[in-house]
Amino acid sequence: MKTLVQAFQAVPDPMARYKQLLFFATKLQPFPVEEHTEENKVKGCVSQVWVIAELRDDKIYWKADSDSQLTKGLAALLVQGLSGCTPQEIVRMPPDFIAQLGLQQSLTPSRNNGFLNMFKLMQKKALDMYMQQQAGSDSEGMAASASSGGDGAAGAGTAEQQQGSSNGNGNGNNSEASATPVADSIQRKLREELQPLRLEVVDNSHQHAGHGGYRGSATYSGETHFNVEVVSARFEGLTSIKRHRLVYQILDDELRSPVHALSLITKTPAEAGMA
Amino acid sequence: MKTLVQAFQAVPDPMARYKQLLFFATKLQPFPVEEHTEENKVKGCVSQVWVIAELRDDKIYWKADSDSQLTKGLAALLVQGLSGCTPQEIVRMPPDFIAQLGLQQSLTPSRNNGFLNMFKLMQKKALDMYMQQQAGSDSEGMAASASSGGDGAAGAGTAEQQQGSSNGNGNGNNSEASATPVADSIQRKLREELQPLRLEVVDNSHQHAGHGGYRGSATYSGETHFNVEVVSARFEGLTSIKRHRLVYQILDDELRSPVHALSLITKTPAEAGMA
Amino acid sequence: PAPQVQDAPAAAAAAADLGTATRADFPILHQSVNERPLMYLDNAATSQKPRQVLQTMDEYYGEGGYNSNVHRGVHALSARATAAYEAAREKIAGFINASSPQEIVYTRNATEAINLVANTWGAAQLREGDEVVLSVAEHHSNIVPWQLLAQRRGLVLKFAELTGSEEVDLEKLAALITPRTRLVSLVHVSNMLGCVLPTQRVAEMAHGVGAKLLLDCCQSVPNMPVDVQTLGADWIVASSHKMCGPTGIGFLWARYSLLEQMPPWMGGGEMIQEVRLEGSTYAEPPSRFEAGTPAIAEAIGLGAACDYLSGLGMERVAAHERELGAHLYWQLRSIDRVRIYGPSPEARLGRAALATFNVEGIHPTDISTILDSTGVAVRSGHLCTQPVHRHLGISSSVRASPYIYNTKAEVDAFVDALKDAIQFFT
Amino acid sequence: PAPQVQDAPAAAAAAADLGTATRADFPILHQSVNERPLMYLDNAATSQKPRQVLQTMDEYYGEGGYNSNVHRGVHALSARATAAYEAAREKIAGFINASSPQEIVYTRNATEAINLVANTWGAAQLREGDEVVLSVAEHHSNIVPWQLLAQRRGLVLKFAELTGSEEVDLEKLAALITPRTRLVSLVHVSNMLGCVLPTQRVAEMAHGVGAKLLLDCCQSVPNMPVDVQTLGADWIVASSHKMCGPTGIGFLWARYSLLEQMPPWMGGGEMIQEVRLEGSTYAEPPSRFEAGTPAIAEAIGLGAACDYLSGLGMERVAAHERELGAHLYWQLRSIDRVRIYGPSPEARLGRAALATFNVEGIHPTDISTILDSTGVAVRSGHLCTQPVHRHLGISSSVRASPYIYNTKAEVDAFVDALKDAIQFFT
Repeated sequence: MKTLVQAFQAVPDPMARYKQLLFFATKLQPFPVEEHTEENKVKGCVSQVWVIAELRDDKIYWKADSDSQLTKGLAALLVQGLSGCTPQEIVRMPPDFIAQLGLQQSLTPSRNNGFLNMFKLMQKKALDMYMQQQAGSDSEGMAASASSGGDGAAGAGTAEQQQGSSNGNGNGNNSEASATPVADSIQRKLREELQPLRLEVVDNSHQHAGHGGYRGSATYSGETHFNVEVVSARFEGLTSIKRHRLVYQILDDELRSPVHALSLITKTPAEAGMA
Repeated sequence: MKTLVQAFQAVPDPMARYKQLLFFATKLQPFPVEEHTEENKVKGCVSQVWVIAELRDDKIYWKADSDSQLTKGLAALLVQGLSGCTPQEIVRMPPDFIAQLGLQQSLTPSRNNGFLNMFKLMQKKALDMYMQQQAGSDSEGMAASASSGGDGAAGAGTAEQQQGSSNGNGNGNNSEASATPVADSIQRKLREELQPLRLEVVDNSHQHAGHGGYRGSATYSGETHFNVEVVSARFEGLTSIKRHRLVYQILDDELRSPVHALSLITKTPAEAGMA
Repeated sequence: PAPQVQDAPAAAAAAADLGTATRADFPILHQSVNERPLMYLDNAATSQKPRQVLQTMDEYYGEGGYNSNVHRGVHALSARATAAYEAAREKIAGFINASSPQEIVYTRNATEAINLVANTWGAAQLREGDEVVLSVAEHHSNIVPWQLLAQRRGLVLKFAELTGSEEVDLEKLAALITPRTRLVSLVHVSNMLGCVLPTQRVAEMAHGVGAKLLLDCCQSVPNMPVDVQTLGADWIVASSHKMCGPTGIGFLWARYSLLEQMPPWMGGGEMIQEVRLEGSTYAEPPSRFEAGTPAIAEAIGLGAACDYLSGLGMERVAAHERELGAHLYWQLRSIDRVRIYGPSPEARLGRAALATFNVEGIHPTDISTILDSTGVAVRSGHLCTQPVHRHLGISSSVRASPYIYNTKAEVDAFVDALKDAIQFFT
Repeated sequence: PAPQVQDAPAAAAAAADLGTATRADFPILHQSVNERPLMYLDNAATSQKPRQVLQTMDEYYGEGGYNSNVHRGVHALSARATAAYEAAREKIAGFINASSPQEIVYTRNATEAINLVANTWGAAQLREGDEVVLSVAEHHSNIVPWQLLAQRRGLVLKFAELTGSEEVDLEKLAALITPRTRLVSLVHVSNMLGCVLPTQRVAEMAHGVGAKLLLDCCQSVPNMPVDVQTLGADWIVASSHKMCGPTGIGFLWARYSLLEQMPPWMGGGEMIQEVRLEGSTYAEPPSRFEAGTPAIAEAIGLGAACDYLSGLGMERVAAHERELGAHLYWQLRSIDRVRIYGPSPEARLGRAALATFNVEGIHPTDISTILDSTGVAVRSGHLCTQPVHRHLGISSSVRASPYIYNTKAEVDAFVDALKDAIQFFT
């Protein structure tokens, strides 16, 4: 992915970049027409885009298609950059590289959003595959977990939290693989930034009906609602609003997209009787 | 009224004018408390104002009251200026004198509107009195015309139009007394300005349900809807819009307040086959 | 510099001049986009605002200004604000030749105005089985409000289709109108097809069965003389931002007697006569429909926009657009693989100065993206008219829409840029 | 010059300074009215706008600007407009500490926001016999929408009365809330009484029976830190024009999960996912509630107003107003025949920086008229709160309401002018 980004950055003129995209588009493998389904379609694009994934040797290989040539070129960029990665790598990849592509200057927000949405759909598909892997390797039988949405969703959050680190894949990243990437990331960042005496992150996404099931359904959204309790000396002398702002600032990335709601309790050690 | 206007205009400072109003207020005759009724109340004032009329020797004598001292002063101005006039004189009086009072600079629109509304209520009461006079002097018995609203209203417009000029009172104005002042004024102005070959003004206010009865009801509005047909050489070379604008301009005063709707047919003599 | 006011100039001369004459009034146009001079051709979506309108709003908010809440205020600023707010209503009334300023109801935009009619007259008058006749060419804002009301009230919605020349088919329309029809609601000038409705004929059809006629005048009021005395409509709606005025304001017009029959919709300040805990009484129109502190600066700005357009003369504006629109149409027609939607400029009522089209084999957003990189702003997508797109068998399109400040030279430059873009993908 | 950003300054020092510090930012204040310097004390009706907000809007419309329709646009101006429009949403979200910008719905004003809740959640959820609890101190905009809905749905409206100190009586409120109560809708800070609601306690009462809580924050969001995470409300509404922003815009906040449960209200562009003749599907919140071209410049202006107020610091603003409000109250109290409504500044939650009063024997509009002739702008009338006026046995009153740019010296000058006015009538 990095080399791709660099290659793309090297092209100075927007028109030349568009030419590049057209070139990428031509290099895409043919896309099976029968996969032009709602499930494979990227939402919120100005044009129609479809993405499918195939798992070979624990690695994902992508195919994509679009009725817009430029969008197809963007999709090709992602297909090329993300094919051959493990599901975990893709799930854990921060979307920063999109900004680095320098497309923002030449792409309008609607197209730019579309690009982000493509990446998100790919992450979702990667997560689904990871779940299937997990289910397969897990002897306690989460085999039925391919079921789409509905009741099976409740409690899934905690269940997976517990089995989270059971199967690291040595994928080169310094963090371990996890089924709860958002919760982990919240934990890690708050720990780093606030050196908390107490930190509790509870995913209660399952309480929020109407958000679709945990897996497979079209309105899939994963980890979306958290209760966080933090006790930290960093809060001393700060009003409640300022404490909250501080936390929101630290969790900026997490709150930008997947997390809908974050319920916060922020105490100083003194207030928590821990000083 | 003119001397009053002049006296008021002579006072240069707004504060001194307000003092003057307070002085006028003190000169008002006491107002009977039992006349603090909805019927005597002026609508759309920032404060409460009541007006009553008494007919003596065919002339009207007014009383007024308000819970605001400044408004009471304004009411006093009207009471003093309009007492001793005949109903016809009051009905036909254009509201120009209000602008001449120079109150606009010192009064806000809400108060200024209130002042206009006071004057309008007084005109309405004067019209009612004139109608009663007419009914009394009319041998063909419009005696039941004090009935409030309802069915009796339909056709009243034309009926009164016919008897309009039957009883001139020698009131010094150069136009004759009329029960249809708005229609007359429309006729007169269009005749003067357009020298029409044909002019037809039909009051069809009675067709408009929901506007209340013709007399006595709280939502009284009198002549409100007209069909006008004009044939005039002045229209030659003008688009339809421009012809309409011309008529609207001529009837600016009439359209500003009482007339709700004016349906226009404007033709050149050639178009009307009269050239 | 203020534009020259001319009275009914020769059409051709006016068209040649207007773009150049007005350009100086629009500071925003004098900029580069992607290192190329901006060529703004997305006017059917929103127009730019002349200096005169911006100044009027600055005079409201800024130095020596009079920003203040309107009505009921007893201090000087409030008096000035109220006078200006109501004067603007008078200007709008004059602009469309309404009988009285009280026939103008301020709304946020034309969309809200249609929703207002649906939720007042519609909710009060329409009953299960009543029919509302629309066309497939309607903007979403003239479809969805009626769908929402139809769900609540059990109404039947019917949609007139298009003729071969892609105008609303009046014969099919006539066939849809029955004694059960209570409302006909149509676009006066289509933002997608550019076709113009013969409003008087449609009014006769509607009124013949006792139905009312609402016209969506978003694309007519900014571009041609619209006279509600002769139009035939019972209601019209329009948006300020498409007619040189600010965003956040639009209006509904109806004859006063009709407004009087409409019950209130939103509750709040301004729209009441008296509020008691047990129940309230409501103000007369237009106040009845203007709950809460209104868009004061915006209304005043819209008044200034009416002044500006009247100063140019709407006949002159229309002549300019007729010429520019036809030029645009025929230039585009001359390009291979380009398919323009809607009637030709030779249609009986002409067509609006906009061209919605597709280039065979190239996605509309690809076209607009490449055009944008050369400074040309056009719209692409479904143009808030998915049904007519579906009807024509497409999902999206490109639209170029010039306005008073665009010139024939710009249209030529746009056509060249389009040819380059097509080349780019070939 | 931009105001100094200070971090939590000592309350007294801040209060002394803020009025003087910010004054230069408000060009409109530097003018004479009736040959006397303008003293604008009608801020509870509408605030003035700082240079920074006006500039932001000029930058949108004017030279080098980016006025354009938002969303779906594929050209550069549209991209900039969309980014700025959504960035403003983020600023508003930050200003009230919402969890996400998607929890902010743009409306024309607070009134529309309440009507939106009534016509979406209310119309979908409330059934005959369901109870809505309000107070007699509500603004008309928090009474009439519920009366209109009550008529449609057969709801029962209940009104909490006042304590002896003229605050909303929490005990009476508690007694009105029953298992049939579905909604409690109250004013956070009263525009007439100045009393402040203990929102968390009220939230507990409402949530205790499963009812929802809507707070009218028109007089709190502009004047004090408001944090929706701790406020306890399910919805809040506020208006831009009272918080240094332009007219024509306001907002509704609700937790995203609640917004998701609310059906659409107005139909049109932007709020749809797919429009078919047979029926349509709707966008996710907040778009679902923003039909038609929105008030773009106004939204961006409101974002700039949030920046401006955040730059000052809302704690500092609140401290300034606390000091100014208390000074105003005690000065007025010292005048013979003056009766101020609402609690004293010593009330547990204090009172807002506004004083509504009457002078025995003098009509309120007479007072405000004479004050106006000396350049002082105050409001008189029923303040859109007829019920609480009736409850207090009066029909109208005078209200003076200072804001960030008013000083203690101005309050003193106002009190002197009032004394002169009283003298004038005596």
